[in-house]
Amino acid sequence: MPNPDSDIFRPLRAMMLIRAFEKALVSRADHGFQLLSSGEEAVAVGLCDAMGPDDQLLSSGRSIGPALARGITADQVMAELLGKATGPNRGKGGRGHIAQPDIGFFGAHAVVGGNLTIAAGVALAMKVEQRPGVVVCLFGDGACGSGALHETLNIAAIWQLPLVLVCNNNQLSVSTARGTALAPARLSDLAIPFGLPGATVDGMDVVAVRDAAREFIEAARRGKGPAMLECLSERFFSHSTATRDTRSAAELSEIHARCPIERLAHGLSPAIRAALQAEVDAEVAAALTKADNAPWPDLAEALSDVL
Amino acid sequence: MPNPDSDIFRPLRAMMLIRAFEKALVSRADHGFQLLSSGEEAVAVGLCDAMGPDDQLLSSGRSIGPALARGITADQVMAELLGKATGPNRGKGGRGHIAQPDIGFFGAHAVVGGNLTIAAGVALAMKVEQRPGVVVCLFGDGACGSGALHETLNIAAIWQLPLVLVCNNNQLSVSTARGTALAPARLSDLAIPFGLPGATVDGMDVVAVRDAAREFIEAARRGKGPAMLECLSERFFSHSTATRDTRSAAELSEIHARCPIERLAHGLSPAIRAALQAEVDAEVAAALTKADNAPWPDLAEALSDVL
Amino acid sequence: MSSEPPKTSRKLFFREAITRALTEEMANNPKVILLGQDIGKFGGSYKEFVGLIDRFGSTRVLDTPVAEAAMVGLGVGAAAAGLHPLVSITYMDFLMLGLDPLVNYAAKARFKTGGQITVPLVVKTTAGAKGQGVVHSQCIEAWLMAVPGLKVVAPSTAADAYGLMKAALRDPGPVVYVDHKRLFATTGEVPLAETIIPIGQAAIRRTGDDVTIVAHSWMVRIALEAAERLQTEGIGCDVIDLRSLAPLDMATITQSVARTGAMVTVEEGQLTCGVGTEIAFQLREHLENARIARVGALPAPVSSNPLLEAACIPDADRVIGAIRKLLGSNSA
Amino acid sequence: MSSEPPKTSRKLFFREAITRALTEEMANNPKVILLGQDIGKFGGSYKEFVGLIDRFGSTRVLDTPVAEAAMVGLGVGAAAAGLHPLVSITYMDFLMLGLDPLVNYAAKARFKTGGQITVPLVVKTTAGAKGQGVVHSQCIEAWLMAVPGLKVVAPSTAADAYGLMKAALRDPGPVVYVDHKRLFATTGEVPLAETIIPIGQAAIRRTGDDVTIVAHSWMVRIALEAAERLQTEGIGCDVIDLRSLAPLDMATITQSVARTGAMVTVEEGQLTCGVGTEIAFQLREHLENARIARVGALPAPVSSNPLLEAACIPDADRVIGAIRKLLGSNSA
Ligand SMILES: Cc1ncc(C[n+]2csc(CCOP(=O)(O)OP(=O)(O)O)c2C)c(N)n1
Ligand SMILES: Cc1ncc(C[n+]2csc(CCOP(=O)(O)OP(=O)(O)O)c2C)c(N)n1
Ligand SMILES: [Mg+2]
Ligand SMILES: [Mg+2]
Repeated sequence: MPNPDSDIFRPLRAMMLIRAFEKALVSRADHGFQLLSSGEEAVAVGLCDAMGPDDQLLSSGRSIGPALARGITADQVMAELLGKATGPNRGKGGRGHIAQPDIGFFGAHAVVGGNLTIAAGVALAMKVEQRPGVVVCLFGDGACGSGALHETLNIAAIWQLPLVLVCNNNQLSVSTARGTALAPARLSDLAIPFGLPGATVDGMDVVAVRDAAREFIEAARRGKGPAMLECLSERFFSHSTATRDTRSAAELSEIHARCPIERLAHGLSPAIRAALQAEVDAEVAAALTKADNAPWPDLAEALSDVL
Repeated sequence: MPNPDSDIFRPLRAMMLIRAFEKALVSRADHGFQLLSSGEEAVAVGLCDAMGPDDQLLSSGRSIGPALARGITADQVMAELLGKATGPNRGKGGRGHIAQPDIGFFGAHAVVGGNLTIAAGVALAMKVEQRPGVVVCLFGDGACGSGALHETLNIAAIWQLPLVLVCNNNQLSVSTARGTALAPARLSDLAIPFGLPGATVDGMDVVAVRDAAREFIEAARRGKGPAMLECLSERFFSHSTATRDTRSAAELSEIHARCPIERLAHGLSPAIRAALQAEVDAEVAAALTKADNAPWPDLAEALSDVL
Repeated sequence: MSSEPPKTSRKLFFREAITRALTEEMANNPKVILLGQDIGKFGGSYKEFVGLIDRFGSTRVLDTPVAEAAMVGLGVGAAAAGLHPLVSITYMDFLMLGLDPLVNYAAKARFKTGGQITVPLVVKTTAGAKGQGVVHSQCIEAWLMAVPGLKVVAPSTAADAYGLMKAALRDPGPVVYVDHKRLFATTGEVPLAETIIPIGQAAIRRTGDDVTIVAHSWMVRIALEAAERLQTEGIGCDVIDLRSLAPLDMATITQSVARTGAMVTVEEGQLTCGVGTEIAFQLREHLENARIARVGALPAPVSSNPLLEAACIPDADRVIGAIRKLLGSNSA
Repeated sequence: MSSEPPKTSRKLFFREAITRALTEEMANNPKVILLGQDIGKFGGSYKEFVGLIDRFGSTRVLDTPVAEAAMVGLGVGAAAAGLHPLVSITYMDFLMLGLDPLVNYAAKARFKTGGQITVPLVVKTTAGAKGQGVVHSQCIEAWLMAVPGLKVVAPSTAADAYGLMKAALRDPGPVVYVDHKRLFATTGEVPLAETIIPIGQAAIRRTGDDVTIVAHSWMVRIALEAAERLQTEGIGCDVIDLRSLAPLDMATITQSVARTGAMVTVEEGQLTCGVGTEIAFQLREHLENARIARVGALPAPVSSNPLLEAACIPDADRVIGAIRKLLGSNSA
């Protein structure tokens, strides 16, 4: 029996939870489409493993993995995604907008690149008030075409903000291959002209992600300023559960073969795998039941918290 | 007597015309403030010397130098800046918006960075229709903080647009020193991640500007795609004739000592200098008189050419 | 031997009507090019671009990065340089990122250059709510109506999608063409013959003598539903489909309200400084005593939560309620 | 021995009134920081930031690059994280570049997070024409009024600049505070005592019985000039200074027009879907028979050409003409 505190156990369980969560969620197509993180679990989990309690994570709309990895409970994420009042956003944010700043998940935002300048602002607040935290902003390769990245890199560099920009490069923006949309050979090279450190790691390797993220986050915490990390990952499913996939079955099977969970679990005994699986499945099933039984938001919420 | 077609004569006269033009213009403070190019003549003149008749130049609002260098007559530039109907924009564009696409000056635009994506679009039109021209976009160091530059570099690179981006880095944006606003050590380094060639030259040296520009423009013409050129220049006067300068007299006198006209004219006989001076002064004086005598636009122009 | 009259129209999905217009215009005019996210092989988020890249190639159908500012700027620049581009901004919410080139350059280029430059550009975008939440549901048509130099159209039927898209692609521009997410999967008869709907003409979708309902885009369908239900209680509605928001066809509206004496405007966007508010003002300059009410979204963001979304945006019940109140308040 | 009553106010330039408000609020609240172009040593394009960097240091007064999208985004993020930033966007035309963080994030953050995040942000910007041409003259207040979640204020006097800026810096936000380029060099009495002008309250600047003029910002001065000239021909005007555009103080307007029976709205921006149009609609819900006219810019860009600029934007002559026509048409 592995030590529950061992290096591999915690991230493995976290990744399995995300996978199980999404599997359960998509069984509920009546709740609208979803943006799934399956295949990309190692990015979210590795990154969050490198973050401390004072840090804040901001993510793109593809936020199930990041939200769970950062520690929002499966109960709460499920409630939010099913539009229930017990979600952290009281069911008003839903897909693409889940947030729980008090535990360090400042929030998802469904504008591609839209969270970059916001994250810089959160980092600015930390710097001005000399708070101990570091801000991590997780975004897709798609966001690397957006001018907001440039403005953020520049300002983060001149002001030495405690900001780590993390590109989850799953090599697709809806149907558009990263190679046809983005000129840079490595997306982390975008940091170079600004004098910032950049690195590109295998985003299917949770340990590689964690170690690289930890280095940048701890440097930022020590006042060494911002950095950009690129994690090369794979999106297992289509852009959203309502979108057609453009990849061939052959391509997809190659991609699935790179599973970050299988990779980390390699060598683990089948019994332990099964026990873990049972655990996360039960956690997810309970979350689904709770969410199903939870109340919808009051209709008055349509007009509350506006001004 | 130098050959009027010699390498030095034409650019020298072009630079002297800009200087003389602005000197005459600022005597007419009743026509509102102006954005002067004095000190930066070598950038505009060197660049335009490298451009051909099929090419298009787009510039920032600081456009007197570029407009004259590209060949809009002093008469016309003066008329436009004094708001007269005989200007190429019929006196409606004025400072910051002068344009004459039919001679290859697609136009100035007073939004910092605002002409970058427009220039990419003009280049796209040239590419789609396989026209022979190259598009040159001239912008200030200030525009390098704007996300439009990043989006333009990326798209120009992936589509291999015939576009040469030229930063006139006069090291100031209003009062803000380039070093405090922009992290990159060299602004032309911004092209590097996109796999594009970049170069930085002495913008007070008209020959250096011309040679570097020519290389990039001719490469773009041969289908080799975009590039970014940075010209290090000096702004002799304050941001606009209505803006206070923040530089000390000592700083300013050092800056004026770097005059691109004096540099090119070095060794020329005083008589020739004087003759040239008389020529450009006369040209400018005539332009001023013509503009003074030209009609104002009809008030109906306030509503014409809208839809 | 009985014979059917020859068909003059064909049923198309709204999205197919757009594809047809694009196909015809691209075939006719080599200057028409398309720029957008996932409009190539993928065919567009709403499939309205399906097949175009196969027919016209990747020089004329360009998949762009996610960079709305540059997308609009590219279209503006290419138009200013003589092409007739269409830029697809999938969600109107993200047109905000491209307002600088659209408003500060395109809408002003002709004026500021004294007529030297025109910008024959179409920006195609998609407004309205369909379960996608706070930043994928907004309707900012009213902002654009207020920009001198811009035209704005918003069809509600397949035939108009076809005809207005064609008009937009022949207009000296710039034109913003607005779809609604819920329309793409609707169907309608589209003339077999090439038919252009001139920009600036509203259409009367239904006639009745008691009240005029004015709407555009998806809300025309809501208006028609309301009108149908009101008919059963003896209230007759003129339903006017604006089709064009800038310029507005005030003549058609005024004629209708001159007869009915009452107008309810329906829009999915905000009431404040909205489409209906503008129409109301202009109408009253001609018909001082018209009774008027406006229906629009609640003054709040639109949640993706199905209950809250429904609570926020107008439905037939709210339109009917507004009409009953308006007519009742008069008779009372 | 005669003694002057103690002074309770002091004459300040409009720009000085802003500086005073910023100084006081920054001294009181360490969470207030300023971001803007050339607001440090240079003191701002209109000198309204002079001296602040010396007093509060470069940690709290931040010169930014020319990057409006990031500037607004930084302010929004810092506000969401607990500061109370003010972001200066020198020209409102360039606020377009920052509408995504302002409208898509700031205005919706509280709603979409179920109240977890608020955005106590002030965006300070400058509207209107002063010889700077097509992209330095626009007034897009009406766009912002239509965004649920935003407040919008626009002072016309030094005292209000002071009092509204202070209110904005204490508001849970987000607030857009709009100056006008022509106002900075005007002067006015500002109370010596700390005085906050609550957001949402209009002010009556002049009273008269024949017509109500409603204006904001620089146009209040135009309205007052028109009112003064009309007085000489026996026409009395109420002049209402809106001060706050969102929320609107309809009570003050309605009370005035209930008495005068007529209203002319004056704005420097576009009429279409404009401030005046909205006020007219809301007013008529209470006062059906009010006579109303609206005055605004021509539907065209604003040239820097002095003749064309003057022809485009409202002046006292046009306001007087509109009032004469409105009152005449009634008596006719
Ligand atoms: C500004 C903006 N433009 C377009 C969209 C529509 N959109 C939603 S997700 C997406 C793809 C983004 O790709 P990427 O950033 O790589 O993230 P991924 O979906 O791969 O996680 C697009 C284009 C958007 N949400 N925001
Ligand atoms: C988007 C935008 N923001 C702000 C301004 C105001 N502004 C006009 S010129 C200028 C300075 C630009 O500096 P730079 O690009 O270096 O050009 P330079 O003035 O040095 O020629 C600024 C900030 C503007 N015109 N556009
Ligand atoms: Mg991606
Ligand atoms: Mg400069």
